Amino acid sequence: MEAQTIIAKRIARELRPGMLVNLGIGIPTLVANYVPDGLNVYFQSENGLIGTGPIPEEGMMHPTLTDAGGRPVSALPGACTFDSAMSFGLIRGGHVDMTVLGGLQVDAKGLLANWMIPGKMVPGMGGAMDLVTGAKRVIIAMQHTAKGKPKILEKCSLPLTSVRPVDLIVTEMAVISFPEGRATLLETAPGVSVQQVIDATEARLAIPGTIPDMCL
Amino acid sequence: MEAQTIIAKRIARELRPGMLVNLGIGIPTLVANYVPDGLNVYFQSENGLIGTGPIPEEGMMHPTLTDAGGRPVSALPGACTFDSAMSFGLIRGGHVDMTVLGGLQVDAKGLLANWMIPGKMVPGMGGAMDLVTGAKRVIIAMQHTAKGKPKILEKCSLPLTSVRPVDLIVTEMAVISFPEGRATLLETAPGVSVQQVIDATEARLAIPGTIPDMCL
Amino acid sequence: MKTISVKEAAALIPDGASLMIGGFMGVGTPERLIDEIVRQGRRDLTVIANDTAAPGRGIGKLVTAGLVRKTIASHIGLNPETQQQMLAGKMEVDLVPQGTLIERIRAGGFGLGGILTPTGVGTVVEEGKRRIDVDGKTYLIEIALRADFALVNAFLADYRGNLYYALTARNFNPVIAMAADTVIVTADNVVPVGVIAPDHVVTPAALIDYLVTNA
Amino acid sequence: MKTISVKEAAALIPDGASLMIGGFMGVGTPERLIDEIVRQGRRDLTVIANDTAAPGRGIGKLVTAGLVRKTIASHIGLNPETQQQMLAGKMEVDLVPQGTLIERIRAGGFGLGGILTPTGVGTVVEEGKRRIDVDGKTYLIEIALRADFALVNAFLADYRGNLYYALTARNFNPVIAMAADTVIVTADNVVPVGVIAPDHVVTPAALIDYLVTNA
Repeated sequence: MEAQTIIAKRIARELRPGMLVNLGIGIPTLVANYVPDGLNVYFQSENGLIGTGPIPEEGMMHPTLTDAGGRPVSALPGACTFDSAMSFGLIRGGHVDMTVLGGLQVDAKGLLANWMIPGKMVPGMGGAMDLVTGAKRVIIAMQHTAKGKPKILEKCSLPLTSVRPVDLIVTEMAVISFPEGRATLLETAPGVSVQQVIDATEARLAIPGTIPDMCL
Repeated sequence: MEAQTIIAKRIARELRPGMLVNLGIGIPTLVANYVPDGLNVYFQSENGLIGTGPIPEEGMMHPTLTDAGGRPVSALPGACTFDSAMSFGLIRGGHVDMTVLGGLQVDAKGLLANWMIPGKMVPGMGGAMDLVTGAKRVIIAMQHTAKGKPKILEKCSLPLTSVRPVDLIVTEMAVISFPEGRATLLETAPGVSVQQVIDATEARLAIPGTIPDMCL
Repeated sequence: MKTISVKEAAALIPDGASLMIGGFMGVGTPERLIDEIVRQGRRDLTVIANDTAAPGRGIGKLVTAGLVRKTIASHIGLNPETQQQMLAGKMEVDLVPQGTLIERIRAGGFGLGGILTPTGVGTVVEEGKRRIDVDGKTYLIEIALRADFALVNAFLADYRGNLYYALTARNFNPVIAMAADTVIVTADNVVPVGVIAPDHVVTPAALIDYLVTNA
Repeated sequence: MKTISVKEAAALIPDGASLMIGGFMGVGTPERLIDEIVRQGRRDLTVIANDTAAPGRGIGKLVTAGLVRKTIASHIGLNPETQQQMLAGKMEVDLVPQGTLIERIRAGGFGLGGILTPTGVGTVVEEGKRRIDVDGKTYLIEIALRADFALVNAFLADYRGNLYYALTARNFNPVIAMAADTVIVTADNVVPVGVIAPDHVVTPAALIDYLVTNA
């Protein structure tokens, strides 16, 4: 299975009925493809939509119905639209039950850096700072390493997105959470050993007695 | 002419095309009866309506269309409705071009007291504080005296509504404004002498050379 | 979102709870829910609302029944019973300018700590509050307000809980629906999903905890 | 409200003006007005908007034409030209979290001096700003933002200027329509008064200064 698929499928298992969920761009978007049958979740697009549906078929697109990247989407029955103040009221006010975002770095306490590389890439934080600060649950979907280098570090070298720690990291190798503010290995991907995760992680990981395989 | 009619008719002459106007309860409400023919003004009701129309005929009332006192009103073509946050954004944000409010006392600098008499009458300020603070132009519609005692005083004895001075007072005797922060007699009602106004006013009035009659 | 009978809905509310209640002089107030709370009886409620309506109407019924220990409102002038209970020391009343009240509730629901408003500067409203200058103008810092429950009335609710409000019955309703731990809705009409166009939904279904059935 | 041609509308905007512009990645941006501003040419504009779209689209056209001296936005990642001009020192860019940006604009339009937000606390966003504690939680004081002009796009405008927005083209439009000295609107469709139901009007006509004709 591709790394992205592993990550997206595993995160989809965190969805619960009635949740309001915000998916970032990149790998997080893929989570929508693995919603369990019959589970009603609300996907928010921060440009002003709850009830985002799949890309409409050719000829059925409308210029006023798009995702946060400006690409055409559809709306499911029961969808609703709103202005950007409401959209971020939902986000900052704790009404978004879960957000899934990409990450550049996460530190041993769960602090995230995901919005800039000084001097190189300055896209702006968009909604990321509000999402990490305000969503009830923050899940980071990312590859475990970048060009062979760990992305889960003792301390982030890049500017932080928020001082609020994330709740969960899901990579193609492992699931990591932060009970009592400490990075803790929860699950490994099928075929990945605990030692392989430790080797690919700079942050010191707490390792409980039992580490089950990811359920995909 | 009745005192209320004089006041309402004189204030109606302050209306200009396209203005957004908020009328308080009591005498101010009567201003709507004297809008010059063909003049398009927008009346806001702070419970969430622009385009308030007259009381609908029997059998045409709807429980969800009311004024700020909860009484049935109608809506004119082009009316719009909104929540209370928007309603007070219009008020506080300076989008209301003119508000007409009742007054208990106004002082020599134009400071208004109109929301409580300690120990006697504590109705709450409702929207008055926001209106006086935020509207572009504040006009006070009130009787010149109460039980023979002046209401335009050197200094208010009642709690102030705002530290922002009002722009104009219209009574059944006179029109008073506050150029350079000083109560100034602009007009007298037909048949009322300057001396009568001075006698009925505690605040020292600046008296320009010419005092025309109110145009009604 | 769960559907629930009006009896069950009222039973969710314990003595001492804080309630944000929609409505402006009773217009847009969840009247059936108010009636049931009065029927079941409660003690020491805190009511946060624009006003206390009038005796026999909306929030006025809670006041008459003596269920309210504290009211945070902008106007109580049309309910003499509220004023009597306040002057008799039976009810604490915190009077807040209407624009400040709705912004404080909005801040509570939108994850803001509060707002800076010019309203009330230099008046008795300022007492006990922090002032702050921005670009040479003075503002009061007015802090966010939340409640245990929001009691919301809508004109239309769809099966999932998407809400549409009619005319001046909108008022505080969509704002309080953001600002409470538990949101209970009564609707004048319950309609199938999709009847309310996406652009016309004012309160998204995801905010609603309980929709009271019309049975 | 006055009706005006797109040429006249663009001519209202002087060199050095600050413009709030509706749209999210170009969706809901008054494209005809942008095209005319580019055609007429302007210097040293300040643009306040969610993003700078992409080259050839919406605000991206102003960037490509070199008309923008300063941008206040939450995201410029999809317009490499904005990033190039920023890194080359040709354009000043102030990056603001999206939720903070929209609340600052709203505050400007709603007569608030600013808002207290937890977003950005402890990050580079905090630099130069006041912090304040409320009930033990730390917030940044983010101050109100206004502009000389709001350039708004609506799906429907009636003859008086009441506006209705479609789907995700709403975004920043109704908020900026409150926050500028002069509000100029382009509408996809101009319709008779009354076509937009009172509950569906999002921006009241009284806020609009100029409606661009479709001629």
